[in-house]
Order: sequence, then structure tokens, then C-alpha cells
Amino acid sequence: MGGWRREPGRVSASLALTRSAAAGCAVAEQAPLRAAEAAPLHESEVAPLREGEIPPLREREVAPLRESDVTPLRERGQREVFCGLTGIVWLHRAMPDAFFLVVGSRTCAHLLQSAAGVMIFAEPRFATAIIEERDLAGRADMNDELDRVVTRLLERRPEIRLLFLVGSCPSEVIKLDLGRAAARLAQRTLPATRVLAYSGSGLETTFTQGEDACLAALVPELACSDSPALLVAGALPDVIEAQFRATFAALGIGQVHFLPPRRATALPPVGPHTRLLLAQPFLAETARLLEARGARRIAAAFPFGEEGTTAWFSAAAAAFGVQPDRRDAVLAPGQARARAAVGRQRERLAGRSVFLFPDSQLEIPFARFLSRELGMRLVEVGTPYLHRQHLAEELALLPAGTRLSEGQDVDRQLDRCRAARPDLVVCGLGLANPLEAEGITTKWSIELLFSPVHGYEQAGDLAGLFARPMLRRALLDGALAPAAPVAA
Amino acid sequence: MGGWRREPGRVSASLALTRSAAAGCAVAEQAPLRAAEAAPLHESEVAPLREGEIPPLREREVAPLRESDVTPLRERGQREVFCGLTGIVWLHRAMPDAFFLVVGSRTCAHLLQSAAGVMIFAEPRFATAIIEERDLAGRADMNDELDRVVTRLLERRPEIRLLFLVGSCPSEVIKLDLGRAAARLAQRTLPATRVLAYSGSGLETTFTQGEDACLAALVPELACSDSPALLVAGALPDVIEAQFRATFAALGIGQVHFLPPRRATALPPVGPHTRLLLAQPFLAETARLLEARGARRIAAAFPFGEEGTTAWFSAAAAAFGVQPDRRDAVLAPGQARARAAVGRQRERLAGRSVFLFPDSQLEIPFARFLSRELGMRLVEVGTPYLHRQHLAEELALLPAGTRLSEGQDVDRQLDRCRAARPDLVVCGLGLANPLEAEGITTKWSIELLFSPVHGYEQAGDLAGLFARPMLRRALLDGALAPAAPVAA
Amino acid sequence: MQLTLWTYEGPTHVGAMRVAAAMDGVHYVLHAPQGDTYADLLFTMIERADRRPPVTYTTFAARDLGGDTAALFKTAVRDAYERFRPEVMLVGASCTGELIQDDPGGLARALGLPIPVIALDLPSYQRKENWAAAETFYALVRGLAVEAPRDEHGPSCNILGPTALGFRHRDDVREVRGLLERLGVRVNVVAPLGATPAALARLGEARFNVVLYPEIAGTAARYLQKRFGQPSTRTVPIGVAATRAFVDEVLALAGIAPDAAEPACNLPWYSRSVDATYLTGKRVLVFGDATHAIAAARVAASELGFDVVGLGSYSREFGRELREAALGYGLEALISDDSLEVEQRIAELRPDLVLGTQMERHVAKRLGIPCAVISAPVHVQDFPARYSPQMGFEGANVLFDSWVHPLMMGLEEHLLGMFREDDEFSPDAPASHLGAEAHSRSLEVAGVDAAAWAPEAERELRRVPVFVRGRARRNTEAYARDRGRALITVETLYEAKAHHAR
Amino acid sequence: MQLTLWTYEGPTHVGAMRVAAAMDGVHYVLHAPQGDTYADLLFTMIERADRRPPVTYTTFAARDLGGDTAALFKTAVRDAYERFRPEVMLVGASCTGELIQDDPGGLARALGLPIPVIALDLPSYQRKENWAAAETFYALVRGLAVEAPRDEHGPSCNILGPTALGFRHRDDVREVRGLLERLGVRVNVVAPLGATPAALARLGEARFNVVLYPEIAGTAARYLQKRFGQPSTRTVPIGVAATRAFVDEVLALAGIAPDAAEPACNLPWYSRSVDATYLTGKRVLVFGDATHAIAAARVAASELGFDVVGLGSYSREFGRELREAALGYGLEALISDDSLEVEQRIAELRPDLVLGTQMERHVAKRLGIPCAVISAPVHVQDFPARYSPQMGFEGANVLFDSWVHPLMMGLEEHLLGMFREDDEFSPDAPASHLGAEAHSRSLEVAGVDAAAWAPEAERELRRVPVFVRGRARRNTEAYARDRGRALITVETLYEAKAHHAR
Repeated sequence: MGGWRREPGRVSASLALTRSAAAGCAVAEQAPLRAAEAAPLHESEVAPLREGEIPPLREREVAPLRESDVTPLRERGQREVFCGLTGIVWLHRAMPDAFFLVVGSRTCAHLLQSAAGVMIFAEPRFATAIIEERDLAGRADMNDELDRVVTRLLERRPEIRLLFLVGSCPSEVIKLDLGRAAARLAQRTLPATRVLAYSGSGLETTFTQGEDACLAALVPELACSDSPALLVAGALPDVIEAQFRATFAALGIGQVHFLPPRRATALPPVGPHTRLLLAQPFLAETARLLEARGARRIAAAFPFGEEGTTAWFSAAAAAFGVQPDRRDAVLAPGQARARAAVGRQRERLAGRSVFLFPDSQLEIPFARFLSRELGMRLVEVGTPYLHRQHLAEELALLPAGTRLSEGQDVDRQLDRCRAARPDLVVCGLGLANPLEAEGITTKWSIELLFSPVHGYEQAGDLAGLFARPMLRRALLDGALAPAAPVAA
Repeated sequence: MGGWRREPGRVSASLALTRSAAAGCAVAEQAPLRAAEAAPLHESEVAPLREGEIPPLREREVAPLRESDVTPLRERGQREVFCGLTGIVWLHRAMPDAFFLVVGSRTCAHLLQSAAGVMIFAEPRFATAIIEERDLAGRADMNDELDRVVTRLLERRPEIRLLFLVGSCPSEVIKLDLGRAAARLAQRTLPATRVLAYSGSGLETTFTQGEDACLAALVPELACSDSPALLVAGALPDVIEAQFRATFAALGIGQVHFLPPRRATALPPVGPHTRLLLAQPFLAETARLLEARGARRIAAAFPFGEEGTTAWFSAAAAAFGVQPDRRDAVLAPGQARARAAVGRQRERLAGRSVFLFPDSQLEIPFARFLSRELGMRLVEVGTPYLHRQHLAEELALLPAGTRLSEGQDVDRQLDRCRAARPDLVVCGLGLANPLEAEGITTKWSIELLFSPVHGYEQAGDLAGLFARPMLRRALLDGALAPAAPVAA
Repeated sequence: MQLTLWTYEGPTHVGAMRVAAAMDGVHYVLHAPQGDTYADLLFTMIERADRRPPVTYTTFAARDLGGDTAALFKTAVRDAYERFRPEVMLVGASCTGELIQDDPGGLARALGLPIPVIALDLPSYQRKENWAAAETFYALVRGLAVEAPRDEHGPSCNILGPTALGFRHRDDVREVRGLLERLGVRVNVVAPLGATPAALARLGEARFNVVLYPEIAGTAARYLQKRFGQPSTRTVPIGVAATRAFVDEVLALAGIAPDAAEPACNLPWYSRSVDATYLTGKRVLVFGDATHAIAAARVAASELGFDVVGLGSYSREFGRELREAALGYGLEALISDDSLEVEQRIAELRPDLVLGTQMERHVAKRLGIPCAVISAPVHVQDFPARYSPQMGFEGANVLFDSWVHPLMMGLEEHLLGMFREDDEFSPDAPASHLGAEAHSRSLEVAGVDAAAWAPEAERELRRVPVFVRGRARRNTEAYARDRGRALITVETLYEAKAHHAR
Repeated sequence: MQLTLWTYEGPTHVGAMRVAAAMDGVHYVLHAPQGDTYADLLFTMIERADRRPPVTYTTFAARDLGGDTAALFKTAVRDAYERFRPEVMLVGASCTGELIQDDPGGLARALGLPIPVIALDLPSYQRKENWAAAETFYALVRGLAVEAPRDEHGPSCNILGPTALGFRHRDDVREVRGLLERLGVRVNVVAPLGATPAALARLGEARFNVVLYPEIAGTAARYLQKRFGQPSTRTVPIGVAATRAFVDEVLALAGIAPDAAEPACNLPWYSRSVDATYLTGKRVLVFGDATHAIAAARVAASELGFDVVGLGSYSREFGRELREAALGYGLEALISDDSLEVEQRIAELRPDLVLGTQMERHVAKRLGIPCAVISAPVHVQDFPARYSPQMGFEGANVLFDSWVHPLMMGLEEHLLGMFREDDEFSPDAPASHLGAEAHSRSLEVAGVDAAAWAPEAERELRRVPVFVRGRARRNTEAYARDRGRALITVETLYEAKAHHAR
């Protein structure tokens, strides 16, 4: 089995190749070539900041981070992060007619039912095809087995329009070619059901990169279009998408598409007149493939908090030639509401220190929000991976001297955290309660992904998510001495 | 306050008088006169058995009770029984557009919410107007107070079509004339809402006699009719009424009415060609008033178990001239089903002894069923009151030497019960658990009233109600030593 | 006259029965008509008592009213004495018995029984169950307690207040007794629950009294203070903080120093655990007897991080304490024994959680609001087989579980809904753990007096998760109403949201 | 390959973690890719652990696979030893780590750490969590236990089996320990929960072993029997009868006579109380791990008077025991780890009550069937703040309450419905404590293959109380099907009723 060691990037490349045939569009044809050359996601080179598309910003109270400051602490050690499979927990909700079939181990299945922090055992739109000893020992042909499992699944769930075969650590290590399997299965299931593949393996993807890989797998499927349009990329809750659509409409931006769409049968088109606006900071590969299809990215801070939302809409407005007057008129009420709602939390949070563990790649936009709109002091901002190009506008807004860290050695990071004793730690569920038991207030980070937090109307909610643990500690400290195990 | 002692029977008489005016029908006019003369329910004289209307019965294995045996043990002492208010718990369900307003004390309200063995606090169709100190001390005029309460109630529940003012022990003792109050209130509330009064006081009524008093209060309201019709008296669950209607229809008995009707606005008529069939053994006063209105009672055993149901339908069939062939053809399938269902329980119960405490006046029909269809040995059959005339057909079916008791001295009855150590005791909820703790198996009697137990299709259910506690004890005795308080 | 659908408290003689039935060696002869014996089933069915309450009823009937009910009563007393041979006889009348004015006390005393006879004068048309229980216990204590040497076997106390049919009294006594013994305080007498008349005679031997239920033991404790100079505890140990304060109070009264580790308790850690963050600021309405309501509000606010938006009680006797406690939350206490009024308040406030009696549980169920029961009147559900105190450290654990579970079920429904529907399935399905009527009712109540919703605003509202949609609707409507807006637009919805952000 | 929506058991390394996390002084280095660290949150969130599990993951990534993953592993072991200074080191691989075949045991031993290093070989593609927990515990016991003098301080035993993330293990240990001490049996070591490696070394000092969870402690107990001649208890003390049998077994093994009164337990009386009569013959389906499922079926049948209509488990290792137990109820055991198959069985059998895992709870909720949870896999709800054992006398009380409450809620709905609707309101409203889908689903399932209902029969059916209407419909349809009737009339309905009368 030693021969199962794999070349990095190999599987995603083969997937992209397979898919391009289906898309059949000139620009798309070139995407797989670049995909095949791509270095693993963790190692993309640092691109120089592009200044041109940053929207004009009002004066802020903190000196901005200079580019020379952006030398993150890079660590190698135990990474206390989810793998990309976890994204299925929200992706299956964003695409209700899609189904995610992980090809992996019992561990993958167990992760999926544990990761969301809930086990509710409704019949979900995801499942795991668990590889067994007889598959590995060659007593069963794995492709036959996969065909059998998919057949049973589609019989049971005929309403599925899009089936993702999702690669895992074991499937990658044994070099099971899910791209080829998807193509083979699609011959039987089309036109009723499209079959695509992507990898959510922890070997290649960290947490939100699973969404990136999933959306990237959709790109070759997109039709070509020469019409000018705005394409917003990133899975968003329905309510956010509706708000964004309303604001774009008010700005007079006509054609607006979202990726992923609510229905797998209604994929947006892409082409040279497509302007790409990222709603999430973790879509490196998706953006790359869309750009390869001709889309041009609108660089902007991300729509978290009033400032980020204003910057994001302003960048789109500028790209679509919206007059500043109109832009200001459209955005003003939302700005005012967001400022009012956030302002109330600011009273609780201003001046307090915060430490963000690496988790979702949302850390840098959130740190910018916490620092600039809530007045918090940033002790350390960890991120599993720093995409300098997509985050250029965010980095420029961080205060000078902010300590960034990329990658992780969790034990050493905990040492730093304990030493700093911040007022608030943003971290994953594996760390939160142990830190609480040490008397350190925490905000568990996965809720930030599961809750609607984008845009003006959710700016107050986002602030509230950070404020609530601190409020709670203050409430409880009045009556109860800090919890400590007591002898029986 | 010593002057508040009351003459027995006074209030019901005045009620009947008040009501007769509303009914306005020649025969009805005479009813109140007899009502005024009536001795209290407990003391009606023993009428000779009428043999004529007993339907032909198949040979049974037990020698019947001879009339000379019917010398019940009469006891005076603590009576462990409910008062007539309790009937509201099922009456309000039988007449969904009626409302029962008890005029009484906190005790009455507490009884009502405790008696059913459940407190579910849905907004019920009954309530209590609680008499307070200021009412008694004369600081408030009780009639004004009652008017105020009824006004508030009808504002809140405009869907009420029939309001019963229900007298209680305190209202009787202070001689609050609810009959007059009902007439006064009706002037304001008619035609939307009829107002009647009856007494459910424990001074005058025992448990099921509350239903008797309630139905008796309806009798003067019935329209006159000269058409031949069958009137079935006694509140029955919907499912039983439907079954009975179907059987009467199959027998070819045309006009069949039920008292109470499902809607207070659809009271059945009564007249000289009305044949009265009692579905319950406790309707002494109701039957008397209906007979005063011209109805002629069909004497029969009551429709519990296969035998009772057959006797009951047969008596009706005979009264309406149904041919025996047709009667047998109609009844045969139900008989067969009832016999099959009861037969299965007989295996468990035959030869076992049973002791019935006085409760609902259903004891004698049940004893007949237990003895003749289930083969149980009757140790003692208690009844709060023995109506020899209505129960003549039942008494004739009891085995010779059956010990009957009327009235109660609960402590002495418990002594007899403990001495006999019967296999099953049928008793009220106040006695059941204490007897269980002494190792005596009990069936709590109120469930027999709340469950559909009349007719062929329920004969098996009725047997099951008696069998289940014995089955349970057998099950538990296998694993658990009889419960006994153990020292901690 | 008072129109009453359901009552929080029973009549006075039931209060007396709760004391008599709790004790051994006491018999109660009650001058009462047939039917009043229903009260027996409260004990045998709700509490599953394995013996009949020690009560004899005269069960007089209409025919007796013309005759000699006094003779009937005397016979009943004599027979009861012969049959049950109690150490003490209580005599009294139920509401109807009171009206016929036969003077049970005088009649019973005239019989010259060789045991103490205590006459209870419990005015049925003025007072209620809890007051009567307190009065009965006080009458027994006054009649039976005698001077006695103090603290012969080390510092000791009495535990006063637990009765039959009490809300978790059985387990509270066990928990508090364990706590006291762990502190080195001997428990002299527990009363009335499990006490004999002889035990009541020994009450004076203790250094102080632990008053578990002021509604029941307050009167007797004040008497013991006056008669024997015994001080009483003032803290009811419900919740962790109150239990700690209670321990301090006990140590001070006993004059001893703490000598044992505090027992383990999960509430503080569970309440700090990050999965409890979502409890913060949940709006809670509290209603019950005074002791439990005041304590529950305190625990809710300071140990679970809830926001107390309503506090009330049916214990009119404790109006001052209730008003004081409510003020601490910026509230006016609702002091009422009218269950309709309480229902109305719940419907108006629409809290996230109701902590109430069985009645409020049913009201909350109809309105689709999670609820936990904290107080009598008791139901068979309130006598669980398992150890379920409300007091002490284990009591605090029980409170945590009992109060959080309904909210957790609500959250589960939310998540289930997320997984299940996603737009295409009925998004308005009510939470399945709540009443089937929940949804329609909540819309209906919310719709009263409300401004109209523009179609796109209604659509936007339907995007709000079902779990918080009701509140979003109410907040928006309140916002529109306060500003005199007739039409609710999407902007109004978000203005209201920003306005209500906390 | 096996299509899996939800799993009853986690992967093998999670079983090992449950043992490691239960103990003090043990550290586990796991060769595993990034992402496998999700397992930490099982402990910190579900069990609310106040410390991270003592596990170091190598978290290798794609780029490492081309390089030296063995070196990565050795570095991780060395760093973990330096940082955590455990008394024993466990090393192993997760499913992905197993595929790259780096030999964690060999690599770790090569480091020459000054502590015992125990290599775990837990084949991920063949075995599952519980087997692995047993294997891990056995490996620790075999590696650490040494010969020792027996019973130096009187008759003593070890309690074996409780782990982290166990279903009520925390409280079972407390309950059983209390029981043993009351009997005069000293508890030598409890393991793995709360044990140190040093404590494992002392296992041989006990006279016998109490095996609480055979799934986990069985292998180790057999080893201890062979090595030290220690016998083990065979009875798992769940339920009153089993607890009594367990006590007898313990007394025999300890060679002592009973010397204490049996602790109070409410189950026997509550189960005999007349309000429990309605429980008789309720049809119950049981599914869980083998120990809990077999015990629950026994308690359900013989202590609560239920009718066990289904018994199953995902513990394939205990197939023989399960089949034997099922035979006692005239059933064939359902041995499956396919939750869809279990769901199908529940849907077919339509029991009155399901005793299952959290998965069955959700299935039952969707089908409108009351359910109580009796077994892992655990959920945060399965770690209540309050004392909630399943074993011993208090455990029996907990079982009574937990199993009867869902049925009682069902009955309450029935009564609520009686009061609320009476025909004119929607008579088909589903019980509000159950899933909103309950009604439609139950009709739907019942309707498959069924004969047609004549309108008057359908009308008659609607007169049957909603609480039992579903069963009436199914019984009638089964009756009609068995007799090849195409149309169901009122007569058919009543024939079926008479036929099914019990």
C-alpha cells in the first residue's frame, strides 16, 4: 500500500479536465490547463497589492496596516481545523436539489454527523460511501461498488438533480479517481442528474476550502455568455441573497447572478463581460477558474460590518459605473441602520482584546470589523491560509503592527494565547470549552459561518455574536464564582 | 347562619317549576307537581319487579337471583363518593355548545379540576362562580354578583347556546335560588342562549346523579310530539351513539332520538307515543319526568356486555314490533363479535372474585356482566343507591345470594373487603392505591364511566378494563417482589 | 363572586389535610358533605400515597340537615378515635360545614377524648390552601411543642415546611438534610413531613429552624422564635448562589466553621460551557408560589443569564416580597390568582420561556412557548420516581436541566427545520415539540392592531428562520405602531431590527 | 462500500480516544491527516469536557505525503512527550494514517522514551468504535497490570468499563460504587474513567471485577480472569430485578453476607400504582448497544409491563446474546448498523414507544411515536447536569421517569384533544408533542397496499379517539388484507376490533 502516496494536486486537475468537456466553451477549455499546473492551495505566491479598486473610505481612527507589516508568523505543527468535507453541512442547504456523496471512511461519516455540533438524524442530502476492508483488499472492485451505491441512492432519492462525489483523505491516498467515476456515472444518470466530483479531503483542503473546491467544480459547467453581468460567488443564506439582490437592483446593476445558485439546474453563465464579486474570502480556486473563463474580479473588502459592506457595494457600483450620488443614496439607510446596531455593541467591546485562532479564512475580515467598527484590540489574527490578493483591501484596513499568523501549531498558539489572556478568543469547538475552563471567554467560530452575518442588516447580529459571550460572562460572574471542579 | 338549613328536595322542585313554563306543553305542566312531591332520590320505595318486558334469555350457567335475595346491606357512615358536580366532566363533552357554571365554593372548583384525574388547563366549557365572604356577609348582592359573572362569561364565550347554572352544597345551604336566577338571566340572554339550572350538590346527588339532575332539567324544555319515536336517555360517547343509531335503523325502528342531544339547540321532542329506553341505570328523575310527559319506559337490562346489549335491543325491538327473525339477523354479527372479544378475557377472569365499591350505580349491571359473561365470583356489589324498578331486569340476572350493599360506611366496607381478599376490587381513586399497597388488585371505577363501554363492539373493551389490572399484576409479580416501603 | 376556570390553590381544608397527611399519629375529622371526599384522591393519585389520608368526613346529606348534624359529627369523631387511635385529633369544617355552624371544636372537646384535640378555624370563603396549611401547622406546633433542653448533641436545627402534596418537598428535604449533616449540623425534627406529635413536642431542642417553605412554615417559625427564641434561616436554598448563602447563614446560626468541601455541582460549568451561550438574554416569564417564583427569577437572571421580563405569583400573602423582587428586574409584580389574567400576560409578553405552574405550562403550550414547571399546584408529573430536588446543589442541577431542555428542544426544531425544508417544504410548519396550534395562534395574536405588511416585506419575513420569525414580526409591528406607520415595508422590517438590536 | 447516512459508532481511533480521554497520565499520538482533529469536539462539546482530550495529531497534508511522514510522526511523539509528560504513551493511526503504513509503534519505540509506549493496532476498515475501546483498554491493562497481593483491606473489586463519552457512565459509576460500598465491598480501581496508569497496575489487588459495560470491558476482564484468576460479574444492574441479582452476585463473589437494607426505589410502587395500569401491554421496540438494549427490553417487559415487539442492536459482536434475548420475547433480533433498516422496522411495527438511540428518537419523532433514549451514540442531551444513572436503584427510577414521560405526554395530548375539539374542531390535529408530520405520515404509511375504506367506515373511524385511531386503521387494514377484502366497511372495522381484542 506504500505505493498509494499521491502527487499533490493530481486529483483536482483530473476532475477539472473531465468537467471541461461537458461545459464546451472556448474560454473554459483553457481552465483545466491552468488547474493542472496549480500549486496546492496553501502555497500560492504572495501577489502585490492592487490599489486601484479600493473604494474611497472615510477617515478611521486606527492607522492602517502598512504592507511591510504583512509578514505573518508561519507555523507548522498540529492544525486544529476541520477538513473541507465540513462545508457540506452548509452547501447542501444552499443547493437543495444537490446531494453530496462522500467517498471515504467511517471517520468522514462521523465528522459529518458531529461537525455541525448537532445530530438530528433527519434524512439529509449528504451521505458517505464507506470504504471497507474488502474494497482495499481488492475483493471488491471499487468502481463497481461505487456504481452500486450511487444506484441505490438515486433510487431512494430520485429528486436529486446534481450529485457531487466528494473525495476524502482515504480516497485520495488510494488514488480513487472520482472525476472519472463521475463522468462514467453521468452517462447513466444524465439528463436527470448531473454528477460532478471535488475533493474535500483534509490532505488538500482546510474547512472553507471545501466550498471553494465545490464551487470550482461547478465552473466548467457554466454556460458561456457575452452579456455584461455581475456574478457574486460564495454560498449565502437566502435572506442575504435577497438583500443583496435588492441593493444591486437599487443601484441599477441589472444582471446579477449568484454562485452557487439555489437550483443546480439554473447555473449562472460566465464570460468576458462577467464581473466577479467574491462574497467570501476563501474562494481562491473558484475565482481563478472563473477568471480563466474570462470573468474579471472586482477587488473589494468583504461585506462584513458597515464598512466592509459599503466598500463591497461601492466597488461593484464603481465597476458598473453607478454615479456616486446614487450609490450614496442607496447605501445610506443601510449604513445608518448598521452603524446604529453595531454602535450598541461597541459600548461593550471597545478597548477589549481579541485573539482569533485560524479556522475559516474569515478571520481577517472579522478582525478588521472588530478592530475598526467595534474598537477591539487585535492580539493575534490567525488564518489557515492567507490569500494576499483577495485580502489586499482587508489587510490594508488592519491596524499597523497587527500580529498575523498563517498555518498553526496549536499547542504553541495556545501558549501565546494564555500568555496574552485576551478578553475574547475566537476559536473552534475543540478549543472553546477548555479555554473557558481556564477563565478565558470564547466565541466558537463555526457559528459565524452558520449564521447570516453578511451585509448591513446583519452587522448588528455579527457584532452580537462576539459580544454575547462577554455579556454572558459578566452576567454569571455576578452570582457564581468562576467554575472550578470541586471535590465531592 | 343557622337559619340556612334547607328542606330536602326544595330546590329541584323550584327548578322544575320554573322550567315547565318555558316548555309550555300539556303533559309537561304536570311534571313539576310530581317533582315537588318527590322524596329525595335515595329513598324511593322498592317497586315490585315487572316481568313482562324482560326479553327472552338464553340459558345461563348461574342460578338467577331470586327477588327475596334482594335485601341489600344498608349502611350509613362515611360515603367515599363524588358529588353530582363531577358529571360535568363528561356532560360538557356530550353537549359541546353548553356551558356549566357551578355556583359554589373553591372546593367545587378544586373538585372539578381534580376529579377527572387530570389537570390540563385547556379553556374548558365549565367554570365556578366562587362565593366569597362578602357575598355571605351581605356586602354584595349575590344575584347581582351572579349576573355580573354570567355577563362576563357570555362576553368571553359568545358561542355558548345553553348555560347551566349548577347548584352546589354551599349554594343549597344558603338557599340561593338558581332556578329563579336562571329565569331572570334567560330574559336577557334568549334567544341566543338558554339558561337552565340544576343541582349537583353532594347534599342531594351522588356522582352520576348529577347527570340525572342535568337531564331532568332539560325535560321541561322538550317540545311535545305525537309521533311514535324511541328516545334513548343517557349521555353517550359519539361512537356509541352512532353504533346504536345504526342498529336501530337496521331493526327498522324509524325515529330515534337521544337525550342529551349533541347540540343544545336540537332537543328531542317527547309525548305519549314516545318509548323511553334508558342507556344508563342512574336516570331515576329524568325517567320520572319523561314518563310524566307521556313517555313510556321500555324495561330492559342495560347494554353492557353481549347479554345486556342483546336484552336491551331486544326489548326495544319488541316494543316496536320488530319480528324476531329480523331482530336475530340484525343482532347476530354483533353478538358473535362481542362473545369472541369477551371470551378471550374470560380465560383470565373466570373463577376469580370481585368486590365492587359503590360509585356510579353502574355496579349492578357490571356485576351481572362480570358474573355471567366473565365467570367471576361476586363478593359484594355496592351501589350508592338501588333503583329497584329500573334495575329489576339486572337484579334478576344476578346469581342467587349475591351480597348487595346500598349506601356506605367506607371503613367497615374496607374491613369486609380486606377480610375477603378478593382477586379484584372495583373502587374509586381515593381507595385504589391504598388497596394496591395492601396487595389487592384494583380497577379504578371512574375510567369505566369515561370510556366507551356500551354495546357489542365495546364489550371486549369493557372486559379488558377489568382484566388489565390483573394482567399487570401477573406480569409484575414475575420480576418484582410486591412493593413494600424499604428503609433508605 | 369570582369567576374561576382553574384554581392555583385548593380550599382551606385541603391545606389542613396536607399537614395531617404528612404526619404520623394525627387524625383529622372534617365536618363536610358527601363529595368532599374527592380530596382523598389528591393524595392517593397525584402523590401516589400508599395509604388513605388520615381524614374522616362526616359526609352529611340533605336529609341530615333537617336532623342533628352535630350528633353526626360527634359520632364521627368518636368512631375515628376508636378506629385509628391517633395521638392528636384535628377537627374542623369544610366550606359547607362552616355554613352550618356546628362548632366542631366544642363538640369534639365535649367528648373528652384522652388525646389533645386541636380545633382548626380556617375560613373557607376568605382564605386558601397555603394559608390554611400554615395555620394548621402553627396550631399543631403551638399545641404540642414544649420547653426542652437545647442542643444536647451538638448544634442542631429543625427543618420546617415540607408537607404532603408539596412541590418536590420529599427530595428537597433529603437534599437539605444532606447539606446540613455535611456541615456538621444535626437535624432535630423535620416537620410536618414524617413527623409525629411527639416529634413536634421536641422542636424546642434545636438551636434554630430551617424554613424551607415560608408559605407554610413562616407562621410556626415566628411563633417558635417568640416562644423559644429560635432564630430561622431567611434564605431558601434554590440555585447555587442561594445555596451558598444558605450555607453561610446556617454556619452563622449554628456557630460553627465550615469543615467540608462544597459538594460538586454542574450548573456553574454547564452555564458557562459555550453551548449555553445561546441562553443569554432569553426572555423569561416567571409565575408560581412566592418562594419558588422569586427564587426562579433570581436563578434565571444570575445563574442562567436569562432576561426576566415578567414575575408574578398567586401568593397574595407575600405581595411585599414579590414587589420588591420584581423591582430588581425593573418590573411590576403580577400578583393574581386569576389564571386568565396570567394567560393574558403571557400572551402579551411572548417570552422565550415560561417558568410557571402546570397551568402556565398548558397556556405556554397553546401559545407555542417552551415552559418548565417550578411550583405547585402539583400534578402527578411533579412526583417523579427519580430524585428531583429543587433545592441545594443537586437541585441547581435539576433546575438547569429542566429549564434548558425545553429551549434545547426548540433549537432542535429549528435545526430540524433547516435540514428538512429549505423553502420548498412548508416553511411555516410549527415546531413539533410545541402545540399544534402554536403557529396559527402566534400569527393571530400578532396580527391584532398591527399595521399591514407589504407583500415584499411579508416575503422577506418568511426568510427569517421560523425560530425567531414570531419575534421579528412582533418587533416590527410594535416599531411600526409606535411610529404610526400604516404599512410595513422591507425597510421597516430592517429599521425595527436595528432598533431592537441588543 | 456501505452507503451510510448516520453511524451508530465512530471510527476505531475514536474508541481509543474515549479510553485515553477518560484517564489521567495517558497521552495518545495519532498519525492522522488535518481534519481528524474534529474528534476533539466530541469531548469538549458533547461531554462539555473542561480540557482537551490528551491526543496529539500529526495532521499530515498532501505535501507531506511526498516527504517523510514517518519523521513527522516521530517529531510529534517527541514533542508530545516533552510537553505533556504522560506516564504512558499510546500511539496509533487513524484510517488515513493506516493507509500510509508508517508503523507508529515501531517509530515510537525507536525514540526510546522513558515511559511505556503502547502501540494500538485498530483496523479502521474492519472494526468500529466500541471494539476499539475494548481493545485499547485491554492493551493498557495487559501492558500495565502487575501481580499484587489480593484483598489487603477486605473484600474488594474493580469497576471496569466506564469511559469518556459513555452513555451515563459518570453516574452509573457513582451509583454502583455506592451500592458496592453499602454492601461492604471496597472499590479498588475504577477504570478507565478517572484511572491513572498506576491504578491499572493495581488491578490485581481486587478479588473480582464488576463489568459495567461488556462492550468495553469484556476483553480486559477475560484477560484479568486468565492472568490473575479474577472472576467477573455477569449481571449488568439495569432495572430493579437485575440490580437485586447483581447484589446477590456481588455478595457471592465477595464471600460476604448482606448486611444493609435495600435502598429505597420508587419503580416497583410507581409501576403498580393504578395510574400506571395504562402502561400494560404498550408495544415497545428497543434498539441500542447490546448491553442497554437487552437490559431495556427486560425492564420494559417485566418491570413496566410493556409488550416487547422489537429488539435490536448495532453491536454485532454480541449477536449471540441478542438473538437469545430476542427469542425470550418470541422475536428475531435485528442486528444492524444501518440506520435506514432500523427506521424501516420502526415504520413497519408502529410501536407505542421506541427505546432507542438519538437516531431512533428522531425517526420516532418523524413517525409520531413517543421515544426515550437508552444508549449511545451520545448527544449533548445525554450529559444532563443532574444525577441520571441508568444502573442501580436510582437508575431504575430514572428509567421509569424517562420511559413513562413520553407516553404520559401522549396521554395528555389525548385528553387535551378531548377537551379542545369535540368534533367541530379539526379532529385530525396531530399530537402536539410529536412531529408535525406525524399524522400525515401515519396515514400515508398505513395507506400502502390497503383496502379501500367505505365512506361510512371512514366516518366511523374518525369517531375513534385520535390517540388510538392510527392503530385501529392499521389493524383493520391488516385484517382486511389477510382476508382478501377489497372494501372496508363498518362491519370490517368492528370485526377487526374483536379480532385484535386482547
